[in-house]
Amino acid sequence: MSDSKLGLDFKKVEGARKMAGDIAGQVQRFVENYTTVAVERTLCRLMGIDGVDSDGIPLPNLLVDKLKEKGILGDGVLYFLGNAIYPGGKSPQQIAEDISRGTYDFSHHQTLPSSDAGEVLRPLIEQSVSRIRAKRLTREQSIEKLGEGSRPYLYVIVATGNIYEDAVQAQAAARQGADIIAVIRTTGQSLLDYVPYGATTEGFGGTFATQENFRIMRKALDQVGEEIGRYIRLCNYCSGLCMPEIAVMGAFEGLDVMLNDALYGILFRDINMQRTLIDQYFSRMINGFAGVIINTGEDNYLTTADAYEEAHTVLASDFINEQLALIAGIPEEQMGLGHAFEMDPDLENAFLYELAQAQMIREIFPRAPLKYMPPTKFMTGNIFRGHIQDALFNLAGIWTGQGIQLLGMPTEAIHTPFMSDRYLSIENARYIFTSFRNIGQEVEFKKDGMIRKRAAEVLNKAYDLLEKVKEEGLFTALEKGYFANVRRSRQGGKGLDGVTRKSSLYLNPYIELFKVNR
Amino acid sequence: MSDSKLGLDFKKVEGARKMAGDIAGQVQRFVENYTTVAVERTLCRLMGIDGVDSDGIPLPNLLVDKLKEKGILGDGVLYFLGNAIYPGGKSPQQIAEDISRGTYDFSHHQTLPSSDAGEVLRPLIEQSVSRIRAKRLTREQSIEKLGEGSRPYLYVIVATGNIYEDAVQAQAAARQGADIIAVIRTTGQSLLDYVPYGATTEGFGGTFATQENFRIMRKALDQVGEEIGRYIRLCNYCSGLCMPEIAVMGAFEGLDVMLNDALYGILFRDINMQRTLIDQYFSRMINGFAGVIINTGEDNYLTTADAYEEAHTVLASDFINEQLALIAGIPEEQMGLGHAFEMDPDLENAFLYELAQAQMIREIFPRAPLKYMPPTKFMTGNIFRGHIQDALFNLAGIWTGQGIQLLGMPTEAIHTPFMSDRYLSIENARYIFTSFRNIGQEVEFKKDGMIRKRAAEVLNKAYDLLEKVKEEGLFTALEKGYFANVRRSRQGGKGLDGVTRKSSLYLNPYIELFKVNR
Amino acid sequence: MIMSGGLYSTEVQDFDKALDLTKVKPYGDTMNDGKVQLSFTLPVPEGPEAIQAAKQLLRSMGMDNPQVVFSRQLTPGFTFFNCYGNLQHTVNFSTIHVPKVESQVMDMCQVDEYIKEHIGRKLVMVGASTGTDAHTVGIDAIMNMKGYAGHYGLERYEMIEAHNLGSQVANEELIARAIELKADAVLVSQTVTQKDIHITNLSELIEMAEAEGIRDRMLLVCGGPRISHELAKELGYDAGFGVNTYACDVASFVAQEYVKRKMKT
Amino acid sequence: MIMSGGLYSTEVQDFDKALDLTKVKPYGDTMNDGKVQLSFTLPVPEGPEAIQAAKQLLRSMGMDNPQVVFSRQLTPGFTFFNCYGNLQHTVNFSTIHVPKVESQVMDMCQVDEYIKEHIGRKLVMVGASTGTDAHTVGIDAIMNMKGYAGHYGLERYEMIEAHNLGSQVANEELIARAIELKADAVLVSQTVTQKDIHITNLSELIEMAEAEGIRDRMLLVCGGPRISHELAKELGYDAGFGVNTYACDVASFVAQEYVKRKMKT
Ligand code: B12
Ligand code: B12
Ligand SMILES: Cc1ncc(COP(=O)(O)O)c(C=O)c1O
Ligand SMILES: Cc1ncc(COP(=O)(O)O)c(C=O)c1O
Repeated sequence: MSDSKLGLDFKKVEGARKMAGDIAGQVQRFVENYTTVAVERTLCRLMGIDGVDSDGIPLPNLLVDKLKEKGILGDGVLYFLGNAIYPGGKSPQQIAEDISRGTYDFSHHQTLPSSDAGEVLRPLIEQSVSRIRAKRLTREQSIEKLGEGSRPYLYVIVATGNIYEDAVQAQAAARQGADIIAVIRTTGQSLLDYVPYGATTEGFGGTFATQENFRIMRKALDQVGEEIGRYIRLCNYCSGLCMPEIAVMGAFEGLDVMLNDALYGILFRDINMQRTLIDQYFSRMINGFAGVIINTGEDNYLTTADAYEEAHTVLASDFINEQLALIAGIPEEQMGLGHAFEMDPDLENAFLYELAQAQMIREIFPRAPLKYMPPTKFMTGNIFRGHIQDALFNLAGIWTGQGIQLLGMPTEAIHTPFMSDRYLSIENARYIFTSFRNIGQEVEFKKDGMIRKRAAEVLNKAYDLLEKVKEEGLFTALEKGYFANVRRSRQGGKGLDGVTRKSSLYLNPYIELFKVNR
Repeated sequence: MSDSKLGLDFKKVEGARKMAGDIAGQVQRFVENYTTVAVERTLCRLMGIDGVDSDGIPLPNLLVDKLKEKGILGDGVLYFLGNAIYPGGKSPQQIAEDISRGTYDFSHHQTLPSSDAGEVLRPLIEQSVSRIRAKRLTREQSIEKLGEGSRPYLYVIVATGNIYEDAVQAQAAARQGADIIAVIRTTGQSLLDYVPYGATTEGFGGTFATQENFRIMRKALDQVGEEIGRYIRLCNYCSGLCMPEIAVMGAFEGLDVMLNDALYGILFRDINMQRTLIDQYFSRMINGFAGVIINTGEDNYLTTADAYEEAHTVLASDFINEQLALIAGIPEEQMGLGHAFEMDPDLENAFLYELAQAQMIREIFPRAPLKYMPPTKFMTGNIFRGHIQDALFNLAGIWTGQGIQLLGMPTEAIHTPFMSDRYLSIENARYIFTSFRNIGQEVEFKKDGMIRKRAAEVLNKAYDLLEKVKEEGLFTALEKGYFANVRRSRQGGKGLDGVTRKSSLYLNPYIELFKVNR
Repeated sequence: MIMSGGLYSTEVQDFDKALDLTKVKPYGDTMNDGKVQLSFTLPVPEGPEAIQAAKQLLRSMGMDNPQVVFSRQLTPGFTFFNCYGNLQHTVNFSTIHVPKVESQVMDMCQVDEYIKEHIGRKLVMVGASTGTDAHTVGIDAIMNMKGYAGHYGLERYEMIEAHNLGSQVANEELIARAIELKADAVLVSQTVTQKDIHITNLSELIEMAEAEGIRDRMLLVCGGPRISHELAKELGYDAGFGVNTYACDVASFVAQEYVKRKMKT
Repeated sequence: MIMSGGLYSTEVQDFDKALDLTKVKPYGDTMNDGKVQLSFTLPVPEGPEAIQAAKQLLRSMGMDNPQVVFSRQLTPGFTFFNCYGNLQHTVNFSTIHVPKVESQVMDMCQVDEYIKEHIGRKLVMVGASTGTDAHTVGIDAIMNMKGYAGHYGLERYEMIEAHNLGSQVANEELIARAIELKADAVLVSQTVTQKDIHITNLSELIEMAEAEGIRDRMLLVCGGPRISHELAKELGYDAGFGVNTYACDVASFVAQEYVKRKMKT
């Protein structure tokens, strides 16, 4: 791409990408030897296990906790399920229910060798793979039939806490022009080591991510999509302690976009780094296979650190997220790499710097449907000014051709969006996109001007940072607080006790299936 | 100026300017033979005549109407005043009071020849000239001492109807960052053939322009200017039936900016074209001499006609206004030629066209402090969207380096501005100006792109229009509705009966004094 | 056990979330939450007392949970607020009845057809922007040949004789011209509403028309951005039209109303 | 004669335009005009009835001259309005009294000096963002070395031993750590306020502190974008701080309050 509008040094870009590849490779060598409670619960779900016991405990948790208590999690739940199914021909769900009733227990039945356990499960595995493939196909057909919005996609959140109210809001937004609806999760869900069950109507600042909620919202969007003749994408979050588990629920229910970042949970939720890095791998395999666009969370760096000073950490992290995603089989076309418009509005020429950064990321990841986040940090209770801040963000989005424009709300500093806030934001974006439609083609950046210089500077700094991370390894870099000024210890944070080394019996055929079989 | 960012054809520009010069010359040949009631009242005021009689009729009106009734207006009021003063040594004000009491009448005293009458008045004339010169000096010294805002100046209106309330609003605006305060006139004042007297507190959609009101506001602005350490300019309107009269009041009271257009009254107030063109000349002489920046009203064309279709009429009219102003001795640095941001917000690439036009006008009138008008026509009761429309206008202003940015208000379609509307608008402009400070230098317009093409197209059309106007003459052009789609007849409209051919006795030494003596 | 986080056990929103059209409340993101955004300035200096004063005003308006989310002193002694609150008042939507122009809207051809068939001669309409009001775009939109937003104006109608007198037309003059032209309908436009000048002006026209004894001889119609049919009726007009009116709306009304009243032709 | 235009003779605005602090009204552009801007959504379909409903609500709030200047159906059955009205309610500004943090604000050096002189040992302060709240920027702004907007944080104070426990700290844990570290003051940050979760959470801490018998042994201070001193006092805290608080505000308060209470050192 020699026609960079910024005169970017693409040798440097390639160098940076190569280093990020090495960093990701190091991580992957670690990841491959481990499994986690979340990965195992995901396998339960792939086997068709769902529902809760009489105490409200999800059956996948019940099964996996049993293995963990017994210290045999490293053998993997599939091995045990294969063994359990073999004699009686019961379904995994029936086995799970037996276990929940106490009429069956895992450890007594390790009779089959691992490969035979896999053979026993083969039909079930194929069934689950087809289930996901079918959903992917449905999406593709719907898009074919209904069409879709043009890029940047207009992405808005709903966050009433009540899935039914969310559905009303989501349909309203779609009618107004939204292309993607994200159901924000309730505060704290990412720290739950289980996924709640059923339809829910009470959350704080968001709605629980549950499989039933996914289904309700998918249906509402399909309905409105038919009505308005445009496919509406559904987004949720697979970050936190249940990354792969939510990924598979999304794959089953036809979600289209998932927040999914290799580092976010570590940095912003204090989840243990080993746990997160293992979980992200399997969750991304699923997302990749399901045709889901992942959104990474680099924007979060700029909510704690300064957007001018720390811009290069965003770029460096995008490189790492890209390489880890590639390893997990996610094609570039599904990589919604994150970045954000978070410069201090009092900064002289702030927009020019934002423009430089947005254009730079655009050119460095040309095929990715970049996810561009709106101003949040400098939003205040002054909704009038806030509405202009969002307009400038929309301007940067259309100017640099972003993929997914996460619309800012004038009330960002006040409350999760009202129906009318969302309307105003969509109107804002549509107005700006129309008025500036072709600005990207019509306008050039002066040679040796501050826009080009700023881009070069950020790239250089990201390069240097990646060099350091490569030398020291990602784990050490996280320990030293290279990202977002947050330091995390290798053994600290939540969820480490859910990590186990795989034994020689360990079985997970999906890893191969998801890689090759599309 | 070969470094046009638009690749403008400056030969064409020069050609257009030349034709406008010819058009203005034709007009001027007509103008020089006439005087009007307004011009004569202005001369009364220059002679120091002020105040009203017991019926509330301003003394200048009283005197001039007497002459008109007697059919001797063509001799000019100065000739009669010279004659009246000569014998008794009374001041013009005393003469005027005598006339109002009925103890004196003009016609009986035509004893001195015209040149001697001028001689008699010489000290009074010099006094009035010094009075204006002193005000100009005061302004220059204040700016020297206090400094002033950077360009584009932030221009806001106050329009409460009550001059005292206006003063509160004006000071608030200045503290928030406004550089120019315009006191909007009450609805209909431009059709009054007199200037009301004294401080006023009741107007509709604006406040009466009176000399006392000018004084009250000037004082309020001087006060706040001292407080905040920035000279604040005061603007009012000298359009309508009292163009030169208001100009002289402004010159006496230290106004800095005056709405003053050669065609506005004709097109938008249905004032007779002969009357307006005669009045504009003397009013502009005064403004030029007083160091007042004039603002022309081309923006108005786009409130009735379509901004995309009729853009060239704005440019053509700016050329004509420029040439008429030059003839009246107004230097380019005082020419706030008008244009506006009025494109339909639903138009694809609307901003790019606006940008092309704003940049074009900037390059064609490089020394003029261009007056750039905000969106009004497409503003609605949706103040949130309106605030963004204004933000884009501000963006075009800083991008193309306009001189005077007339801030739009989010409530444009609702009411004259509240104090808080003005605050939000100033905040809007300051935010945009800061964030985009150097964009004009940093960004270039693609060769053969739509921005450059649009500018060329508008220039070509303006050229063609001027060619037609030159051929047919301005009067005919106005009759044919070439501007703003409005047709006016040469003998129609208001105020024609106030126009008289100058007699051989006619006397107005100011025309020479204001030209040379600065 | 892991489930004990208790996230489901916090207090439930304690209002009825069903829509009841007899008790409608504002809607933020949940039915009946009552959410309203307000902004205003108080003539008091900034500070906690100012914020308190703003909150008290919100309470006096019937808001629970008054929140001042932004405040800024505009100039000494004046403070601007942006606020949210939950309105407790309700409105009975099911009993609201608003008078509406009853005629059926036809397009230009249909109107012409209708007039031909039912009246058999051109209808004369005289329009103006009256008083000191200089805004012509509204009345031009209705009357001028080219019309507005793709709808032709009255001058284009085959069966309408349209006279657009322009702006700043005195009521006396309008009436004189209407009589002279034998108008079937008079169309008045009013844009400036400051200090209710439009009300004063519109009322004056009705009084004059009555004084002249022509009130029943022609339809009087008014329009403008702040005019509603309801207001027009109150002022004694036959109809009133607000924003987004097109020539066909008025033409349809006048033609049908004319027929309805069986005026002599 | 030309003066008879009568422009001066139209009706005078009929309200008292003098400022009376016992009867303060909102201000648009004239004292006591009562102008207020509002926007809200009603769960009703668009149309004249919807506009009427909005106006009725405005009247129920105490507004004269209710104006709906914009309305738009957001989705079938929900209509958004932007409105203006003239509020008739007034507020008595002269009697408003808001509890304020009484301490005198000192800068970092002065605080250190003050503690040295009046207390003679380091004050221990333990801070956290509690409950499920993951927002740390606020508490970091107060505590971290680098501080916020040019004001150093508590960690930089020579005479303060500051412990920042980060976010999502359970109330139990915070109290345990405060006891363990012999805290003189506990600093709690709360950002998420949805469904008043901050109130629930802050109240719980007070109850626990009382249950543990440590309420009188340490100062309890809270802060966050929706916290006011008034609210904090109501909830049983010693002080509360809102937006634009800096470390020196809290440090000054704690030091002076500590001395005032003559706590044993
Ligand atoms: C264009 C304009 C002007 C132009 C007018 C040019 C012209 N030839 O008309 C100029 C620049 C001259 C002007 C001047 C002034 N204006 Co002006 N102007 C506007 C503006 C920007 C647009 C109005 C418009 O054209 N709308 C488009 C038309 C198509 O819409 P409409 O009029 O509503 O008409 C539709 C319907 O209402 C209806 N309709 C209208 N009339 C009729 C009649 C009938 C019979 C029917 C059936 C239907 C109908 O049908 C139309 C089509 O759907 C508005 C702000 C805004 N954005 O609304 C201010 C505005 C109306 N102006 C305003 C003011 C105060 C003035 C001045 C008094 C300012 C001053 N002191 O100098 C002057 C003086 C005017 C005067 N004496 O009347 C205020 C009015 C405030 C108020 N509510 O009282 C406004 C709201 C701006 C503001 N915020 O200050 N203005
Ligand atoms: C940054 C941010 C985040 C970051 C937080 C990163 C971090 N490490 O803190 C991330 C992205 C992780 C985040 C996540 C979420 N956020 Co958030 N976030 C914000 C944001 C943009 C800025 C907050 C901020 O940092 N302000 C700057 C600091 C300096 O100001 P401050 O906190 O007010 O602190 C000052 C004073 O209040 C005071 N102070 C504060 N604490 C204390 C304590 C003491 C003792 C004292 C004396 C003073 C004091 O002093 C400080 C300095 O002056 C706001 C929106 C906004 N613009 O306000 C939303 C916002 C706060 N978040 C919100 C929500 C809903 C969430 C989520 C729940 C969304 C979700 N469902 O995923 C999540 C989950 C968080 C959770 N469980 O708590 C909502 C809260 C709505 C509400 N009123 O309840 C907001 C308002 C956005 C919105 N409109 O939805 N968020
Ligand atoms: C990648 C990613 N995951 C998840 C979240 C949501 O946060 P949580 O679900 O942890 O509250 C975010 C928010 O910004 C994010 O960027
Ligand atoms: C040149 C000029 N004069 C005067 C005015 C004000 O109008 P009037 O005083 O005629 O109401 C305008 C308004 O746009 C204008 O552009």
